[in-house]
Amino acid sequence: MNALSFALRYRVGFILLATLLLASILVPGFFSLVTLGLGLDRAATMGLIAIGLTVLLISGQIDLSGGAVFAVSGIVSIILQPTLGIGLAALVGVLTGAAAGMINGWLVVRLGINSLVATLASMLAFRSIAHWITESQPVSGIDMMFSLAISEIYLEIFTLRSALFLVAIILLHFWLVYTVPGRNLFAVGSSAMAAEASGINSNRIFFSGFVFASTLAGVAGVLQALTMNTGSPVFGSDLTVMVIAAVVVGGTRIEGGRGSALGTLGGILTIASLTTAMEFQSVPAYIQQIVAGCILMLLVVLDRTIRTRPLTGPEVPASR
Amino acid sequence: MTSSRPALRMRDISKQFPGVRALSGVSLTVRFGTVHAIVGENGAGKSTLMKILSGTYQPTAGSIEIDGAEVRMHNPADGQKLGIRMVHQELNLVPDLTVAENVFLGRMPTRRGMLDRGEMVRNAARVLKELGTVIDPNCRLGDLTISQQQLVEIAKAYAAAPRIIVLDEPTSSLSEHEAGILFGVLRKMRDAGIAIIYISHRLREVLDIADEVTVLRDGAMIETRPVAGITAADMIRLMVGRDVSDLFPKAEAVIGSPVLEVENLSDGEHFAGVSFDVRAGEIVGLTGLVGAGRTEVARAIFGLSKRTAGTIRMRGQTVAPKSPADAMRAGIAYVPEDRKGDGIVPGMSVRENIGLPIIRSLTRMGWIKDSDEKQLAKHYAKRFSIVPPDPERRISTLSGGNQQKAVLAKWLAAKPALLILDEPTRGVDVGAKSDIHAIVGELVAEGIAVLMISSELPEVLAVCDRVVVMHEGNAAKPLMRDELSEEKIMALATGEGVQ
Amino acid sequence: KTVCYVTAADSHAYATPANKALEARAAELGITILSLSQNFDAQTGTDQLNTCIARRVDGIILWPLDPQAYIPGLARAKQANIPSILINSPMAEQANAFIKSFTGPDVYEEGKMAADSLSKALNNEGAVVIIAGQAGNGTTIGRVGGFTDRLKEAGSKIEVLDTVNADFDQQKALVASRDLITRFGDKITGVYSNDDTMARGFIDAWKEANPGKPTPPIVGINGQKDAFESIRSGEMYSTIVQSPVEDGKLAINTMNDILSGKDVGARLPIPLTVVTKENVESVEPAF
Amino acid sequence: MTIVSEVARQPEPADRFSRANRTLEIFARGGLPFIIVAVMVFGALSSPVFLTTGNFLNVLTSMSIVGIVVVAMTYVLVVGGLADLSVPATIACGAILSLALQPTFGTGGAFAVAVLVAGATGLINGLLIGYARVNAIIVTLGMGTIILGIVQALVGGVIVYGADASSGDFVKSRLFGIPMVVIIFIVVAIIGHLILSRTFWGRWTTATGGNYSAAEASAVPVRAVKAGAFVFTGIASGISGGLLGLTLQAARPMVGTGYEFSAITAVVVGGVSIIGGFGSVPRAIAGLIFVQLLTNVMVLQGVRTPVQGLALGILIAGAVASDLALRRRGVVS
Ligand SMILES: Nc1ncnc2c1ncn2[C@@H]1O[C@H](COP(=O)(O)OP(=O)(O)OP(=O)(O)O)[C@@H](O)[C@H]1O
Ligand SMILES: Nc1ncnc2c1ncn2[C@@H]1O[C@H](COP(=O)(O)OP(=O)(O)OP(=O)(O)O)[C@@H](O)[C@H]1O
Ligand SMILES: [Mg+2]
Ligand SMILES: [Mg+2]
Repeated sequence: MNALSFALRYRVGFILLATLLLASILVPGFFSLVTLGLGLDRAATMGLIAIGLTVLLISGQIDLSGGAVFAVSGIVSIILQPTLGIGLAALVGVLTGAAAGMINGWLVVRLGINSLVATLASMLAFRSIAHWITESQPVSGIDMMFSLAISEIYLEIFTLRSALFLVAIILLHFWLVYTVPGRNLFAVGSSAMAAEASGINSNRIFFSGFVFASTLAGVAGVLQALTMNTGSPVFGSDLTVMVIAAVVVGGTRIEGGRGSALGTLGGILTIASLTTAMEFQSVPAYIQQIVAGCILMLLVVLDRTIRTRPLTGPEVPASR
Repeated sequence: MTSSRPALRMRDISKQFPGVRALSGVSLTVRFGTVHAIVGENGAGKSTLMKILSGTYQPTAGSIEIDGAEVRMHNPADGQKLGIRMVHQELNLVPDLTVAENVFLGRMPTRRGMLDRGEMVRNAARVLKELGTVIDPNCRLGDLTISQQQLVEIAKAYAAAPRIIVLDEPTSSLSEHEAGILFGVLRKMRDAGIAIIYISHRLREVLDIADEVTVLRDGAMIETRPVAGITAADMIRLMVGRDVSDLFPKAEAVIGSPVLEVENLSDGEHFAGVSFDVRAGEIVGLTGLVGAGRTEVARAIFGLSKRTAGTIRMRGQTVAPKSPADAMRAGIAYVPEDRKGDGIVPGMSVRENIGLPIIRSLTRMGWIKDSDEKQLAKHYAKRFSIVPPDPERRISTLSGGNQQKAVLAKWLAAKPALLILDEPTRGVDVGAKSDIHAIVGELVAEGIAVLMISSELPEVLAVCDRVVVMHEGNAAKPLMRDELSEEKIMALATGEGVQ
Repeated sequence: KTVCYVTAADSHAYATPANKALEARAAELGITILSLSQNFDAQTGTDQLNTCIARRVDGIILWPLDPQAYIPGLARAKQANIPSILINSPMAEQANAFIKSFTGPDVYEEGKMAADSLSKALNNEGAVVIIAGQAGNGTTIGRVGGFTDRLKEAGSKIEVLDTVNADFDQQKALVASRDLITRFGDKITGVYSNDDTMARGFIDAWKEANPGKPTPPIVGINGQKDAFESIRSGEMYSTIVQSPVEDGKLAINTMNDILSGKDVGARLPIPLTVVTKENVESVEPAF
Repeated sequence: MTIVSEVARQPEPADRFSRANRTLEIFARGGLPFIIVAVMVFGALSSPVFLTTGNFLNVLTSMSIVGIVVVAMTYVLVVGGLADLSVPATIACGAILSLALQPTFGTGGAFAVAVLVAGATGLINGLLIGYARVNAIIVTLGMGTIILGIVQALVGGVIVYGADASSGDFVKSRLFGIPMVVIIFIVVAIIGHLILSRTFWGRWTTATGGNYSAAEASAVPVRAVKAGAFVFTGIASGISGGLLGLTLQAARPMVGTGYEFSAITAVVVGGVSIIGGFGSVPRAIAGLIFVQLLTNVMVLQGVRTPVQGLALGILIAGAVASDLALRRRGVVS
């Protein structure tokens, strides 16, 4: 029983281990540093967005516009290069993400629109803006060598992005567990009314959450645009759903109040190593989909059993 | 005592909600170092007044002075800065945080910018101990029972060392024992010069602890008086506007054959080997300390939670309800203790709520027969004098007592043979309480068997024919009406009684 | 030898036969294909390029979904001495430095051919609508650009009423066409659709709105079976056959040449055939 | 029992419980129709073709396929099931099977089998969500991926064509000048509306969404009710997909892409609460009409696609926000 509940609690870890094990058997040289580094680099884009989304989901909100913000920020950071130079343009790109987050936060906090609906609408709008400013054509940057430089692999394994992602996730972990604002985030997500009654400004937390999430989507978008030296209005369209899946696989509850940074890391790594492994086997994309879908389902069903286990009694009314 | 400084002065407070004027021109003065009780019927506006005081609501009109200075609060945080803390009637806690985190929610201690968890847990443990309870501060709050959560809610306000503390029905889910400890703490706080506002429907408590009492009726202030020299009957007259004689009327009914027989019921977790029976026309009380497992027994009988062993017989037939629908078919009805959570569907009208369990019998080929449903709702609204008497009103706009009557109506419409009432009068005003007791009296007279879970000993003593006392998941042999006494029940409930 | 094939998708009407042809031919040539599907996401593709480089394959065949995004990856492949070629879709000029060849249909040329065909059908005058593919997609850009440039170049009097994107989707084309027909009604004297699937959508919308009335001349691209049917029945004027099988074969043959040290042309087009009622019986449909 | 009458109190003073502001209430209930009329007036003024029968038929036809899904999605939202994201997969299932199976089962048979399979998908969703109580977003997302993957694996990515071109004739035919798909949609909508508003199942659905535990404790078979909503979306998406397949006489695995968002958008723009417990089919359809008319007006104005998306996003947010504001002020909540 105890071993079982332990296994269930750290299920992401176990699934990740299993995936890695399987990958190492199927894929020759999977554990070579290069391969790992590439896998990590691939995980980084999703991971950066996932960090923002973890925070938002814990606070009980959701953001569907991440993929669109990703595209817009990337485009901005590319088209401004001739006028502002690469560094400044990148900064403006990230700020664009932050601004998008403010819009989302404003829709949800000020206008009181449900975040699913609000970000659905803003997703449409941001995506359209991306098409509008580029006239639906991809745009390219001024210096391709910079792209090569930025995707350089350091210490045989880290790229700029993947290092950034790992540092960010560790910071997030400490922030969530060991700081008061971090705990307040859980409080707001679990019961906004109770948190409010305890003097926590939940609206401010929601607002900052949206800004944080979009800023990170912006960072991811800018980094992606720089490494590809391209901004395109169609980038990131499948990203949001994948990221939500990864975060939820990591044990973050979509209704809020529960979640962890390390879980998200696990979720992201699982999905990344899974795709890498299957890709190495030339598994057709649709089979990859089936496998990924099954793993997602397996994890949430496990999640359900672990959560119903200690709570055989009635659900506690105050939790509603 | 009246010589001390006023802690707060609320002047001509009015509050308008869409469709309801909750308060009109209420004034209230509370002094430091006193306990000020507020009483009134359900929906009189007590909670609303206190939510205005604590900054949760803003008044439509009127002014508030705290410690001599006029203030304007926009949210609870403003109130807390002024030293005002409120224990809400509905629990206001965060289920996913630990007990300690809840106690210090909004003001967790830090060291070098980081959360000082050790300090927080130590302090929480200390506060909880002072309130006479042993709850693990590291436990997830959502895993506690309602009464434990209620204590955490009190601990939270207490730990903040407020200058003004508002307790809105803090004892509604506490046992007498825990309430006693709470009163001790409150007296200590009063003597330390804190202003305490105390709201309760239990007038005995008011007489016990309060120095002054303010009566509200229909959103207006009726009177503020010193408690010395006032009686419960006086208060009721002020609240209701006229005399209510017998608070706990005992209905006379002919007791028939057993309707429900429970044998050795266990759920492997909360209770074990529970046996008792309830006969037609009989009211059997099920009492005990908080967390004794009464609610779990009721839910198990009603098919809402699992059973691992034991048999249930209804009118001689063995039944094994796996869902409330099964239980209903067997003739069981259950009025849950958590009205807001399990009792009402807030977005639906009174009519739709009343019709819900038996909706299929109100249909022809799946089609709801409107007129039948309306008639049913009208009938019960009238019979139970639900106020306002319009069954088309959304149930969430009714006061607690009236919601409770609607929940009762909903189950009576199902024409059960056995009615299980879980804390049916919790948080219900004297008038409505009396109504509910009267209704129960009528029911047993019609031959229905009633199993009533209650933590209020006076109520249990007054209305029950027999009483089953539970202690830590075990049920003692039922006490007959003529051997009932508070001492005896308490002895069994605390585990000191001999079988 | 192992060749990495980064394909657009492995479940698609055009890509699937092209992939199959490529792999079949590779087997004949004794080349191992490591096939990676981008599933129509350029970002995935750029990551996959890195995977290919990491696996130190002998060559890369890339099906680009974006004119620029892959350039850094291709540059890295060049650094690693892995020869790359493009299949099916062109990329921006900057890419030329990093690729050995581009095999596949010339989508810009297709646009031009479509313009000529439609001009012929309309006697160089009239008003047409363009039903374009996905916005931002290289094929769409080429096919629309070639068409409009050609009209301008030839000084044609044909007016383009509107260009709408229907994402190569029949249903979207149907919806978009309904709106176009409502808006312009009889003003539409000709239609250019970026592929045959979307042309089908226009035909259905037309039949809905004007039952019994003959369709205006419609020009499509791809040469699908059902387009052939439509040409036979007169619902469509012409299409341009672009064979996925040829596309796939040409790419792997070219890669084989490169691997065996031969020089290859920088631009190797696959044959394109305009199909009208005249030659519909003599040409094989593409798929 | 004399005590009852003894303690019975006079009804509370009548002025304390008033009805909320009447005009606001009318706006709150009729806000969307009002906005729709505004869009129509604008459309009529700005485009000569807007008010033609042809255009209205277009709008109706365009909204019919997604409309069938909207009706079912309303149930999902009302029952508190958040949303069904497996719609694209089930639509693909319906479209592909109803064409691919024609040689084996004939047109009608293939359609029926397609709808059944789609319904079975919905049933799996329903069992996992209703009985295992797993989060709906995740289940439908996962199921959607799996089903789509299977469908793609089955057809190998190639377009599936109808075996018999005349099998689409029924769908394309008209009754009293109204296209058949529109009629099917209207029938589904009416049935959906009546079940939700007038039958015990509808009452159960609303109650389950309104307060799950209370509904459970009121002998409502909450699990089945919740599962039922997902079975309904499965079946509805199957029908939609089948109709789509028959209309187009061709189907690809991606035919259903975007339908889930369109459906959810329509339902929430219609003011159906995403938290559950409140909503009706007419409301959702009003939302659908609003979005469709808006798009139509923009298209007739020649507004470019990207700008349309922007406008749509802003208007959805605006419509939902104003609906919320009106409702908050107009009716006691
Ligand atoms: N948020 C709200 N919106 C609308 N009406 C409200 C709201 N809160 C309270 N009311 C109404 O205001 C009146 C006063 O309610 P209040 O909760 O203050 O009563 P109370 O005296 O605390 O009753 P109880 O003893 O049942 O707790 C009631 O009629 C109630 O229905
Ligand atoms: N949701 C829950 N999760 C875990 N344990 C619970 C839960 N609800 C109750 N318990 C435990 O079950 C036991 C019985 O609780 P129950 O609610 O049946 O008691 P009770 O006698 O009805 O008390 P009261 O209703 O006054 O709180 C207690 O030990 C309690 O700790
Ligand atoms: Mg109250
Ligand atoms: Mg209880």
